Parts: sequence; structure tokens; C-alpha cells
Amino acid sequence: MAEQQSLPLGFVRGEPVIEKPEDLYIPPDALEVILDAFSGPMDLLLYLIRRQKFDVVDIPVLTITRQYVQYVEMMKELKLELAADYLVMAAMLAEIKSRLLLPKPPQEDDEEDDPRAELVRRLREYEAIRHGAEYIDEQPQVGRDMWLSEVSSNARDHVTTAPPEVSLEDLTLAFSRILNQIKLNAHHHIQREQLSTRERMSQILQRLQTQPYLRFGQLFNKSEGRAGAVVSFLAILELVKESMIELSQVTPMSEIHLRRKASFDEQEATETTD
Amino acid sequence: MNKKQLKQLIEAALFAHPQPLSVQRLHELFEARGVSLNGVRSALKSLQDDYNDRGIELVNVASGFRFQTRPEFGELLAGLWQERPTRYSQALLETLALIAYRQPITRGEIEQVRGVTVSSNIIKTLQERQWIAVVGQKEVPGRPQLYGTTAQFLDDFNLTNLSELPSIDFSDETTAETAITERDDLHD
Amino acid sequence: MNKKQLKQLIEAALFAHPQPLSVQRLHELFEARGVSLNGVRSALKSLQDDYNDRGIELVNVASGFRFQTRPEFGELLAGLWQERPTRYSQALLETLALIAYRQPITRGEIEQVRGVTVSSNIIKTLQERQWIAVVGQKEVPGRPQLYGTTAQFLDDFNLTNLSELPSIDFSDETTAETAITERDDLHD
Repeated sequence: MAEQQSLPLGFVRGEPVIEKPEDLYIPPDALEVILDAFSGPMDLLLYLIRRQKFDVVDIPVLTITRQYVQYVEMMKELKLELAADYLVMAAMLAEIKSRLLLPKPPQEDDEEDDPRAELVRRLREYEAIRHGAEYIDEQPQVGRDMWLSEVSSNARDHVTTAPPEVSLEDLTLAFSRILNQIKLNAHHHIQREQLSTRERMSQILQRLQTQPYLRFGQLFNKSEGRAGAVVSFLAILELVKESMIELSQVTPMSEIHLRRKASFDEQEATETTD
Repeated sequence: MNKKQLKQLIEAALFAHPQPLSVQRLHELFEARGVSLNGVRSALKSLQDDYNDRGIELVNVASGFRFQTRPEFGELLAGLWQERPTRYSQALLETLALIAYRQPITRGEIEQVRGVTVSSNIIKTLQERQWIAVVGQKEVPGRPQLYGTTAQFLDDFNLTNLSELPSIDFSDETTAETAITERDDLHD
Repeated sequence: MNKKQLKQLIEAALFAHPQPLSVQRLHELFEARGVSLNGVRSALKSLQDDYNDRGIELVNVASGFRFQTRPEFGELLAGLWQERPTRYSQALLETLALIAYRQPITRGEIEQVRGVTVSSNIIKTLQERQWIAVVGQKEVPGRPQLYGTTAQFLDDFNLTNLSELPSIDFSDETTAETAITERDDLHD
């Protein structure tokens, strides 16, 4: 680090201001720049202390207060927009000064009561933070000292948005939740056989969507064997029972036909269903 | 600056700059440091060789040079941008379960069992996934649509037919007591 | 896949992805192809060596590994961009330092140390850069917000964690003189 004396006064647009007043005369416009360069009253105070190579733990409060107040007075004289914060600090320094000037009661000589203690603590903390700010500013910074690589890639062309996955277990669990909701109810027995019947019911209905009639015989497939025939038959019975289809037979022993249950008015019904 | 430094700088510039950089642009950038156009060209050539056998390559496209990942890695790297699929709601799963287990079933019947309205979104989502379809209309007043599951549903759940759905039996033999135990087990 | 292929893929992934990638994330990406966590680690190590002497480097920051241009090239590369990089004011840096070193901290506490009101602009800028975030509320009257730094802060300042920043706390036993010496050493 450079010598304390040549510590920059502050930074103006990134340039260190090393020129500093040897006495308190400062050209008016320069003072404005200096005020801008200080980040606050603590900064100014610290500068005054450092300028005279004082240590924060042992500040000649009287001298420093006088100098600080002179700065602030001059700023006021020059009618610079002075932040209230500078005045608050001036008041605090004045208070410390007056307490130091008062004769000390003999028993109160312990360090805690040194009116400077609080100021010293604050100055040390502020000084530490100043160092922290410096360290942070010295860190290599993205966008200032280095840049991140983002090379082009055709990978995005291969991205597909997959819909949520559902496992069979999720489904069964959902169904058991429903069963739990409806409690023990005789109407809701679910059995393996019923399921295939229900599936067959859907299939038959689906076929009746595309063709108005189905021959009874069309619903039985030899390859499914006896069990398949039973399922189809049960499905037909169930569909009839639930009024989903109608059966018709022109003459006894002739081919039985299945059709969607006729409605009174197809047209009107279609309009009301959706 | 020497050849090695120039190469490093051009490499850094190409990586840092989001768009391709032309030979001219690179030259302008380092001209003040006595870099010639040929210097830039030979650095680029040398870089191209360096990346010959790596995960990325230096290519010359219309507007200049750029690094890009090897085209054959596209598929393997797609996972970097893949969003995690979201999860379906309980309501959707219950609706699907009811349609699977109790088909053909109307919306009204689903609502009766679940005790809440089935949102149109749920039905729409299930139809878009082609897991359910309208299989008919129930011949009751209003002729509501009947829903059933599809072949796509069986495929997606790895079933050959519906009877392979795990059975959740509350058989007649089940006494009230055991049924309650079973229910509690299901909740665990 | 063999070591070479894995290294190429990881290289491509790191270059293509705009944010740093953690070892875990890279592992997830290639896990399905039988890549182990250690496989990822050793590929990263080997890549780091490969780029030891190039214009870019592979670094490990808070949120993972990333390729970046060498900091010493900063000034030489600045010409790539029209705008000069922003320099932050002393006030902003002090505020950021207070949040980084003394977090969680309230605005009032920042003002106490700096002896000056913290302008809303500074807080806004820091939040927009995603360097700081509200991490909670202090349980005192008024419940003021507590600020802390983010992973983005560490990433942007080339850090893996806060402890990499030099300490600013000199113990009470430290005399002023030794403190100054220490400080000077840190500066060298």
C-alpha cells in the first residue's frame, strides 16, 4: 500500500483524487468534487484522521472535530447541498468534544466512559467495511474483467417437452382414494371380470359411433375363446340394462342387431349435450 | 504481442462474444497492438486445429468465426434445457382412475362419486393425451357423453387390456372390519 | 461411453450452457449412460489441465463449473463491447461489502455504520444484479427486512464461497500497528 499521506482522497469517475488541501483553502468547485468523492461523513472523518497519520484508536478528538466542523462550515458557506448526515456527525463530534472538556468526576476513569469509545468503535467498523469494499472491487468481476462462454449449440433443437408421467401405481392409488371416499358401499364392488366387461362395453359403444348397427355375431371373436364370448355377452347385457344400446330382432331366430338407443330427437339432443 | 498471446486473446474473444466475429473485426480489435490481418488468420487456423478433436469446434459461418458444440452431441446435450415434466393433479388422476375402472362413465357420474365438479381442463388434458375418448352417449335426459379409455392408454400404462389393471376388491366377503384395515393400509 | 467421449461431452455442455454446471447436474445428465460421479470429477480435472495455458479457463464458482475468459484479458477484450463496463460507486461498494461481510443485515444497520442514508437506487441496483436478496425480517419493531448476498454474487465475483474474501476483522488484541501491517500485507 502507498504511504498513508498519499491515500487518494476519493475516486471521481474512477480516477483517484490525490491532490489534497494542505490548508483548508479549497477552490469552490474542487470542494464540490471532493464532497461528491466522499461516500459520507464517516468517509470524510476517516480521511481527516488518516491524513494526519492518526490511529483511529487514539484520535485527538479536539483537533479532528475542529477540522471536520471547518469542512462542514465551509460547505455550508458555499451553499453546497449538504446532506443532513454530515451535520449529524458534526453534532456528535461536538458532543464528544464538550464531554471531554468537562471536568471528570474522579471515580469515573474507566475506559468504558471515554466518550471517544463509541466513535472509535464506529470508525473501526467503518474502516473494516472500507477494506471489504476494496476487496470486493478487486475481485475479478464478470462483465468487467471476464466474460462467460456461451457457444452456440444445436442441443436446443433436440429438446422435447415431455408430458407428465403417470404410473400405474399413481392410478391405482387415485382409485383407492376414491373408494375410500365412497366408503363401504355395496354398489361399488370392482372385480377383475367386471373390468374386462366394462372395457368391452366401451369398445362396443365406440364401434357404434362409426356404424349405426352391429350384427350380434360381429361382437364375438373365436380367437378370444369361451371367456371372450362371455365377456362380450355380459357387456351387451350391461349396456342394455344401462340404456346405452338397444337390441332388435326382426323375426325369431334371425340375426340380432345392436344399435345406439334411439333418442326422441337426435338433432335436439346433440345440441344439448355439449 | 507474440503469436501465443494473440491466439489466446482471439480464443477468449470468440468465446466471450455471443455472435460470430469476422477476421476484420478481430483485426480491428488488436490492430493497435501491431497485429496484422495475416496474424489473425493464422491464429484462427491454428485454433481450428487445436479444437479438431474436442467437444466444440471452431467454424466459419457467414458472419464470421464462432465456436459451437459438435453437431453430433446435440441430442446428448438436450437434457441441459429439458424442463422437468410437471405432475398431474390429484383431481386429474382420480378422474382418469374413475374412467379407467368404471367405463363407460359420464361426467355427471364422475362428479357424483368424487363429490366435486370435473373441470373441462382435466377432460381436455386427458383427451389430448389420447388416454380417454367419448365412446357414446347415455340415453338419459341430456344424453351425456360416455367416456372410456383408449388403446393409447393401455400402451402408455403398459397394459394389454384393462383386466390387467390392479384389482381393488372390496368383495362381499370383506367384513367391515377388514375393509377398514385395508383402507388404512392404502393410506400409508 | 469412454473417458474421451465423456470429456468432450462435458466440455461441450459447459461451453454451451449459459450458467455454471454443478458436478451433480453433469452427473444427472449422463448418468443414464453409465457415467459415475467420479468419472465426471476426473473429466473436469483433466479439462482444467487442458485449459491451463489457453485464453479461457475452467473455474469452479458457487453454483458450479464454468468456462470464462482470463481476468487479465479484461482490458484487451473490452473493445468487443460498445459500452464500457460499469464502475460502481464507493457508496454502492460499501453497502455491498456490509451486506456481504455482516449479513443478515437491515438497511438501518447499514446506515448506522456508513453514517449516511442508503439510497433506494443502490439497493435496487444490487437487487437487479441479483447480488443481494431479502433473506428474512428482523424481529424488532417494524420488522425490517434483512439482506444477504446470493449465489449469483459469488458467481459474478469469481468466488465459491464468502470465506474466500479476505477477512476484515482484526482481533481486539491486534494493535493498531500490527493491524496496519496486516492490512498492507493483504494489499500486496
